[in-house]
Amino acid sequence: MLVMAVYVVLANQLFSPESFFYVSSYSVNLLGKYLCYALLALALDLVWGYCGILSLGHGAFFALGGYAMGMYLMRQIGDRGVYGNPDLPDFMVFLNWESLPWFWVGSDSFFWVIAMVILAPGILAYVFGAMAFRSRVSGVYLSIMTQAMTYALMLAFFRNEMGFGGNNGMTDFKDILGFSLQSDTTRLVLFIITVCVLAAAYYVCDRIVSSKAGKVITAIRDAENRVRFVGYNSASYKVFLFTFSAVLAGIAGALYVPQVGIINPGEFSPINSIEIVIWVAIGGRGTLYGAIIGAIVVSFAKTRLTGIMPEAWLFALGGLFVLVTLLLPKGLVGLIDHRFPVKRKVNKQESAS
Amino acid sequence: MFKPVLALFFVIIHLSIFQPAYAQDVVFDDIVKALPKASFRTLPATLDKAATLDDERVATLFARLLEGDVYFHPKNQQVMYVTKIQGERVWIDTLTEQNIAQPSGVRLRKVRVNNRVRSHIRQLLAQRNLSHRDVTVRLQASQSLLADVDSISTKVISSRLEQEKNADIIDVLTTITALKQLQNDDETAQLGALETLRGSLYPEVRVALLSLQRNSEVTDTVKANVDAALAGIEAKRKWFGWAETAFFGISMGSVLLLAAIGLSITFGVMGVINMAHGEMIMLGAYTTYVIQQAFPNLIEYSLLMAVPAAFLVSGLMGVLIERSVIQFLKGRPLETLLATFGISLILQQLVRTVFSPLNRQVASPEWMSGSWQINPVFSVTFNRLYIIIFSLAVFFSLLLFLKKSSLGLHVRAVAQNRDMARALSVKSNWVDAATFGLGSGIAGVAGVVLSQLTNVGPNLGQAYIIDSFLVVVFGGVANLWGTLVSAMTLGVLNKFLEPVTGPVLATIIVLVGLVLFIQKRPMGLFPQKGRAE
Amino acid sequence: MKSALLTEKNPAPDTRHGMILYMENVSVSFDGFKALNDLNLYIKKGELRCLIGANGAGKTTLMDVITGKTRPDTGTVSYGQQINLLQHNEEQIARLGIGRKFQKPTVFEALSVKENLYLSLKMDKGIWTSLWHALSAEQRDDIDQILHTIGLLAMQHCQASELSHGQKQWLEIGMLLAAKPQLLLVDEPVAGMTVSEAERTAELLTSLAGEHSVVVVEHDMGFVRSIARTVTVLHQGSVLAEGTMDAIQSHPEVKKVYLGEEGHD
Amino acid sequence: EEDTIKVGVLHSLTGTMAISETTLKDTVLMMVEEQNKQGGLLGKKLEAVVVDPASNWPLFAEKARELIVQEKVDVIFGGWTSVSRKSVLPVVEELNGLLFYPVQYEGEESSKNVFYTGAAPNQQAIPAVDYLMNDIGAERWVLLGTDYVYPRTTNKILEAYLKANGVSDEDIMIQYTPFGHSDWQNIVSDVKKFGSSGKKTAVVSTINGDANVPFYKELGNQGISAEDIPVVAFSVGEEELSGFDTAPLVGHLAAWNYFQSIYTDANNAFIDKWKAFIGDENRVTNDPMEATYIGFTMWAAAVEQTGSTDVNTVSDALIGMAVPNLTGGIAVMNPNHHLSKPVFIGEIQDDGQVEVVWETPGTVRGDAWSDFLPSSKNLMSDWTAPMLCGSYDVEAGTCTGSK
Amino acid sequence: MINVSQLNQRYGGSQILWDLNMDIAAGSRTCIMGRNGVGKTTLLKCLMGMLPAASGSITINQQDVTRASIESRANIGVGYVPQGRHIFGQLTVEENLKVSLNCKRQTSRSLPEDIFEYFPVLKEMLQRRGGDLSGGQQQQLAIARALVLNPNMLILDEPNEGIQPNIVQLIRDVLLRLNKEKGMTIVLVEQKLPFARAVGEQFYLMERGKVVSHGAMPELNDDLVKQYLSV
Ligand SMILES: Nc1ncnc2c1ncn2[C@@H]1O[C@H](COP(=O)(O)OP(=O)(O)OP(=O)(O)O)[C@@H](O)[C@H]1O
Ligand SMILES: Nc1ncnc2c1ncn2[C@@H]1O[C@H](COP(=O)(O)OP(=O)(O)OP(=O)(O)O)[C@@H](O)[C@H]1O
Ligand SMILES: CC(C)C[C@H](N)C(=O)O
Ligand SMILES: [Mg+2]
Ligand SMILES: [Mg+2]
Repeated sequence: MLVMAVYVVLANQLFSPESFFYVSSYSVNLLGKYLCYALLALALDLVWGYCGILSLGHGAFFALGGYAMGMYLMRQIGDRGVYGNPDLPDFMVFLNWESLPWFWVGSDSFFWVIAMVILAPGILAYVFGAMAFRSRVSGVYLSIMTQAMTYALMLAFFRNEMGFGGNNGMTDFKDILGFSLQSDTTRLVLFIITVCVLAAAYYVCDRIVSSKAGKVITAIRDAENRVRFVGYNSASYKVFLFTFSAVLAGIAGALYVPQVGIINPGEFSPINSIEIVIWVAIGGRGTLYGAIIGAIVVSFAKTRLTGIMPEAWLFALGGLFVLVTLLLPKGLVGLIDHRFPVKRKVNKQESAS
Repeated sequence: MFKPVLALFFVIIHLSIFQPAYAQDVVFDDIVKALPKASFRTLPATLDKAATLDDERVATLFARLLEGDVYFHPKNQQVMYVTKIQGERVWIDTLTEQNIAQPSGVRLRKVRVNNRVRSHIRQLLAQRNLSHRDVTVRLQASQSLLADVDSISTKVISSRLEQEKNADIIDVLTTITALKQLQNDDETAQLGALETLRGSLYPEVRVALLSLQRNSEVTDTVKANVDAALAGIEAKRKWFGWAETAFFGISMGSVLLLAAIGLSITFGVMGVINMAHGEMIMLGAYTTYVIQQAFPNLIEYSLLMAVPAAFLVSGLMGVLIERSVIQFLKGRPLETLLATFGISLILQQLVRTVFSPLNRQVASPEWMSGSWQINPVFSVTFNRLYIIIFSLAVFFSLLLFLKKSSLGLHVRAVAQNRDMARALSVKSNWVDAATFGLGSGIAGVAGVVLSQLTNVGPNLGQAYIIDSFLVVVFGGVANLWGTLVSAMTLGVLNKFLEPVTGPVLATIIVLVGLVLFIQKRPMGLFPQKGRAE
Repeated sequence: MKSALLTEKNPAPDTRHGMILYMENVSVSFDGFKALNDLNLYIKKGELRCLIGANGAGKTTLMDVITGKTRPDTGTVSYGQQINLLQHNEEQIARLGIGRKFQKPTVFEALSVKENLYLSLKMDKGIWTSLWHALSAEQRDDIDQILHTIGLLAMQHCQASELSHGQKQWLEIGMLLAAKPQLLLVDEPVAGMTVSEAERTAELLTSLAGEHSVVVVEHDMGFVRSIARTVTVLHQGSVLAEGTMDAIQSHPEVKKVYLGEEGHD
Repeated sequence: EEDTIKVGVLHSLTGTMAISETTLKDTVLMMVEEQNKQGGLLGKKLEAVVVDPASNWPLFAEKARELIVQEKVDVIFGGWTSVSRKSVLPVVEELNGLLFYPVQYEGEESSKNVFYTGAAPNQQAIPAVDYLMNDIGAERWVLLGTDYVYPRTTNKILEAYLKANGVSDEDIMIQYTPFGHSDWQNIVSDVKKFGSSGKKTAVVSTINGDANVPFYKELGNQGISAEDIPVVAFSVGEEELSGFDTAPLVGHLAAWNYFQSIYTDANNAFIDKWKAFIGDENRVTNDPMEATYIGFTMWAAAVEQTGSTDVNTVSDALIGMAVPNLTGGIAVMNPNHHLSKPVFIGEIQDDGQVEVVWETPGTVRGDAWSDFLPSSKNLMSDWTAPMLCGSYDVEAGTCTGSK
Repeated sequence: MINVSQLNQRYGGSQILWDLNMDIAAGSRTCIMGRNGVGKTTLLKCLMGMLPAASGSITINQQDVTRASIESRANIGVGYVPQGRHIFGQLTVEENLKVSLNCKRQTSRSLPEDIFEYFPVLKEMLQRRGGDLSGGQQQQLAIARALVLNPNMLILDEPNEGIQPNIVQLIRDVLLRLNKEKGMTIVLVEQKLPFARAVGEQFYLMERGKVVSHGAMPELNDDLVKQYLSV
């Protein structure tokens, strides 16, 4: 369904600029950003909706993926930075760094970056998850620890000594793989890639949740202890899912950065992660497409409202959150299901966390 | 600090109004005449001259200058004091010290003083005040002389010492004498002085000793004695340094406690993931602001009024939220996160709309300001001290209330099994509303306290929400004692780390430590025990 | 990680001496209260053993110890001769072939009846297998067979949360059957069942014995009598008596602390 | 619709920065209203397009794009934090927009499409240190800041400057805190100890935003008065002070290019206009407002002068444009897109106003590239032909980076 | 005392109770029986107000309570011992018992002594957490907890599930005593015939959400048992 809509957008891109169907590259850019959010929401829904792991730190994985990409884009600037230093990014030059710190090594290779986009969030999630799930941290304890994690990372990345540009983060990217980021074609291609990645991720997630492992995961959500007594190592299922989800989030971040042109520690802020949860909840937890719809609807509302009613949009957005919770316990997809009762497994006992 | 000084000058003003003019008037006149033309550089010299006069009006002039109350007429150069007496603006001529009419048609120019001039005046006043009849004024005067022992002669000090009864002042004065003696090149005098100064904690003493240590001209005996004295001082300083850090930690802990304690009820006991908790704190802080606006003359009592008021405001808001939203989310704890997040956005924006996005100014009452100087290197700020006491008081009254009232039991029963509790005749609706109100009300009270420490603005709540959740969870959800211990632990840990690592790293280390700690105790410091079912 | 993600080879218990479970000198205490007190218990291979004892005697705790939910303070628990159960955690113990039905029926509420059984099937439980697994015809038959046995064939697509208490009891028994464990620990299987349903359960459990070893905890004396060969009576955390049903019923101490009037009939 | 000139306003109205930025939005609205009363520009009315980037940096970029592409605004006034500017920068450069940035910042930037009307470090930090050193006689220095680029850069510059003036390492203490730091007990106590060595000590504060209130409160409570250890701040102005209980602050210092208390006719008129516009007698004015005022006035003059709103035309006309300051004297837009402005040091009064105690004799030319940083001491910026370069390396004779 | 007429109840799509009628006299002892899943628990929950009735009416003590809240039924004097006991696991035994104190029905501040007379174990365990008790102990606690409310009617859902024989006898005796000494109405859901026969005066047999037979206990013959209680 979503993929369809996206195809339409693509086709329209090829229409004449003045035609009714024309979609400006501004909108394409915006849509690309929404789809990154959608991918992020999908990742969170996988762990929260299906496994009951309420991560309040998924923004961290997103940001890590983003930073990995940002580092690459930074290196792509080369000597076109303000100081014209061919090796060092500007912020290092003016803080008198002599040479690239070790963790920047390799950041000029695109393949290395792809690896980092996957490894950085993946390893963090694996280490964090392996520790937490094996020692059976769960429920709010886990949620708050993920929050502490992203909060700590935020503070760390704010520090200029970290070598990631401090508060200002990284901006002023010029090109990616030699293609100028300013050009509409590059943007369109990025958008198409985002669509494809999202579609692929959706497919994989769908396969996971409908596989036997998906059933185990759902069972873990509702009665983790019982799952153990049946012989499943619930911790490793959770670690797997958490890591996979983090990698998805990282990829979303990597796609996001070239499209918005900035990455900075603000992405680590706990509020951002809570927003992801909000998207999923608004859309409908425990349904993959719900998460996607939620992310797009909320982001779109934000874009429009901050433009239309700059001083009162928080009332509207806050009100939306309250109303959706009160009136649509299953989120927006509840509305859709209600209208078009599609054949779908009902997940009644969703209150378990 | 200079309150008593000031009070005295009011007395002087009144006394001097009817007094006949002195013979030296000419001189005082000259000084006053010089004021409009004086610059920051020339002013001190002029004032030095004034200080030598035996004229009561000099003291008034000095006090007024300190307050920044001295103006002059741009045309006729008349110098006058513009001040408020009992809320009324008055104009007083400097020479006659009589009230005059408000000069019309001109904007008065100010006799500007800067920090340097002010501290110069204070130094001059100190010398005058050494024989003041008020003990506190005398003590203060003598203490400010410590910073600049050269400005006073040994003779004056020793004659003062003969008359002085107060032990503290005697201590300061002997220290001053000893410091003066140290400057002698005479070995015996120096040794004698060192004897007196041993163990003294005044920073000036340490500075003097340090410079003596560097001085190559002193004899070896003196040097050895200086070393010993310094070592003793350093040891003491270190000890008090620890005490100070501990105090800082506890005080930070009590702020955390206060911020978190309401949440430990709404979230810990009731299970509502209350993202609007911070905004309840914020409402409490704004209540303080409103109270201060409503009763501008009662600033001293404003906090006492604000505590119940904030409890009511936030509490009622809590009840409202519970009745209008949360009650419909029973059994869906995760959804409360979404709804309360929405509410928190609305409340923030509401405050921005009503009170503007700017921070609001909340004054600190006099009794909350300043510090209790236990010794020259260790003092305890009053506001922190009261806050520690207050937060513990809130904590224990809450504990007692939950223990003694049936509400405590009912909340927990409802939280665990709503239907069953209702089947036992518990009015769950009422209990929910009351509990949420209670938790929110306490958050409001925390807001009153925070208004004394930090900004009162729309973002106030956001700044505390994460810490609050951390504290509650670290302590073990639904365990009030856990909240206490966890708040204190986090506070103290942070403050002991900070000097070593700097505040940024300290926070990061504490957070990482927390994440690791939870691995050892997956249910917080004080987990709920029992068969997991 | 590897062992968890990939297939794990589970050793079979060494039962050459005819015993499948050894519990020796096991003590468990909670906040100073001794739930199990120096308990010794041996279960033979293929045996059907009934465990009775007053409420709070420690029967459930005993099962907790065997299945790894509770760690004993002292004592040894071994599965066959060689496998020290105390070194394994819940999921490993389950994979070793010890299945358990809980006193309070616990099923996966969000899954359908059929899925509940599917998850319980005896097979590799690693995540890697789970991701790619599809039901074989054989497994399908197995599940149908079990659904039939537990009388939930008609409800197989219902969500487990919709079952009544008794139906959940049945489903849990079904899950136990699906896992094909060597040792079954069954905690109060007939609670909440009608007399005739209890009879069916009795039949089922007796038919399982022989090939499997079964430990049943039950308070329904009629039920116990109908299945029991050896009965062990627990009291205050240790074994009070052991023997045939008749012997137990006339045991004066047992009568006093447990049976009450029932001993007389 | 076609015959209005659109002015984009890109200031956060929600989120953490709303505290500061809302005022600037109102200032622009006031200026627009004012201009329209005088008949607008080029015979067209001005229309302000307000959007809310919500203190969210990527959103700044998105909104900037929206303003330029969708709303087709001719100029944008916006930004407060440097990171918001950095986020917007590529967008305005790509779409050839025009941005006026009205807040003091760390320098080290010069873009063809941005005009910087706030202070560069040499227009605030260096004069302040000069004052403390020469007039107050400070010998020991505490550089306190929030841990991010502006304080770090400023402190780097100051450190270099202090050392160049013979201050030794042990007489400099540097401490950074996280954003919104609220517990200053340790640090203030350390400052107190650092200051009790007998040498006159001063604190240079680049503490940002909300962290200031708890900082000054703690200073007051621990009994550090301005006479003992003066604190000079670069981010505390009248507006921030209106949210403080000023009692503990009296005598501490602030360094800016504008103070409300400065008595000139232009300033009095501006203050009156502002109070009337906002409908609140107690509202204050501050430096970034003046910077907005100057920026707006210059832009309007440039449009009027060239008869066009075309970015390139207007930009060219802006260079060399002179507009009277509110505090007297003339602000001039330099070829490096930074202003020449006077610098004032003031002492905070108990009514929340700041009394000037020192000022530079003339105006100071804003320096995009600091002379005290090794990386930028050879750089200069000049957006007039023939150089047309944001960072020109004088030694190498090449233009690096953005052109 | 309790009148149920034409009661219908459904969970989402599936109807559980069908036009159910039932009359229970004050002071009587009634036993409701039926196979697993016929709707006994559902019926009791409807009586208690924990599940809303789709249609029909419920009257208790001449008050129409069809739409009344749970607590109002408790206030009328209905004590409830649910299936599965539903002990407050994190509260101590004492706290579990005290929940209903200080409420509208029971304004006393201290526990009545007689509950410890009925169930002496509880006295020893006052400070233990409810969740830590063994099944049988919890059952006793659940009954005692309902008694603290001072009810005039006790509704019990399979109170013998998992209870040791001598306690089953104890519960039986307690129920009979309560009925005799205090005139308490007893409504019991029970699967086990001996117990049902011992406690009940009259019986209701349920099948698929309907009452299929009722009468005095002696009328419950083997045919009925075979037809409605065996598999
Ligand atoms: N986690 C725990 N903490 C404290 N006490 C416990 C805990 N678990 C069990 N107990 C106590 O240990 C004793 C034994 O409990 P257990 O559940 O094993 O009894 P049981 O024999 O299964 O009883 P029943 O027949 O009633 O189910 C009980 O008195 C119980 O209160
Ligand atoms: N939450 C629910 N949603 C849907 N159906 C339900 C739900 N709870 C129970 N049911 C169905 O309602 C029917 C009646 O259940 P109920 O619990 O009343 O049975 P019962 O007679 O008490 O059985 P038991 O003797 O096993 O306790 C059952 O068939 C069950 O499947
Ligand atoms: C000092 C601050 C108020 C503004 C500054 N431009 C910054 O970097 O954020
Ligand atoms: Mg048991
Ligand atoms: Mg039932």
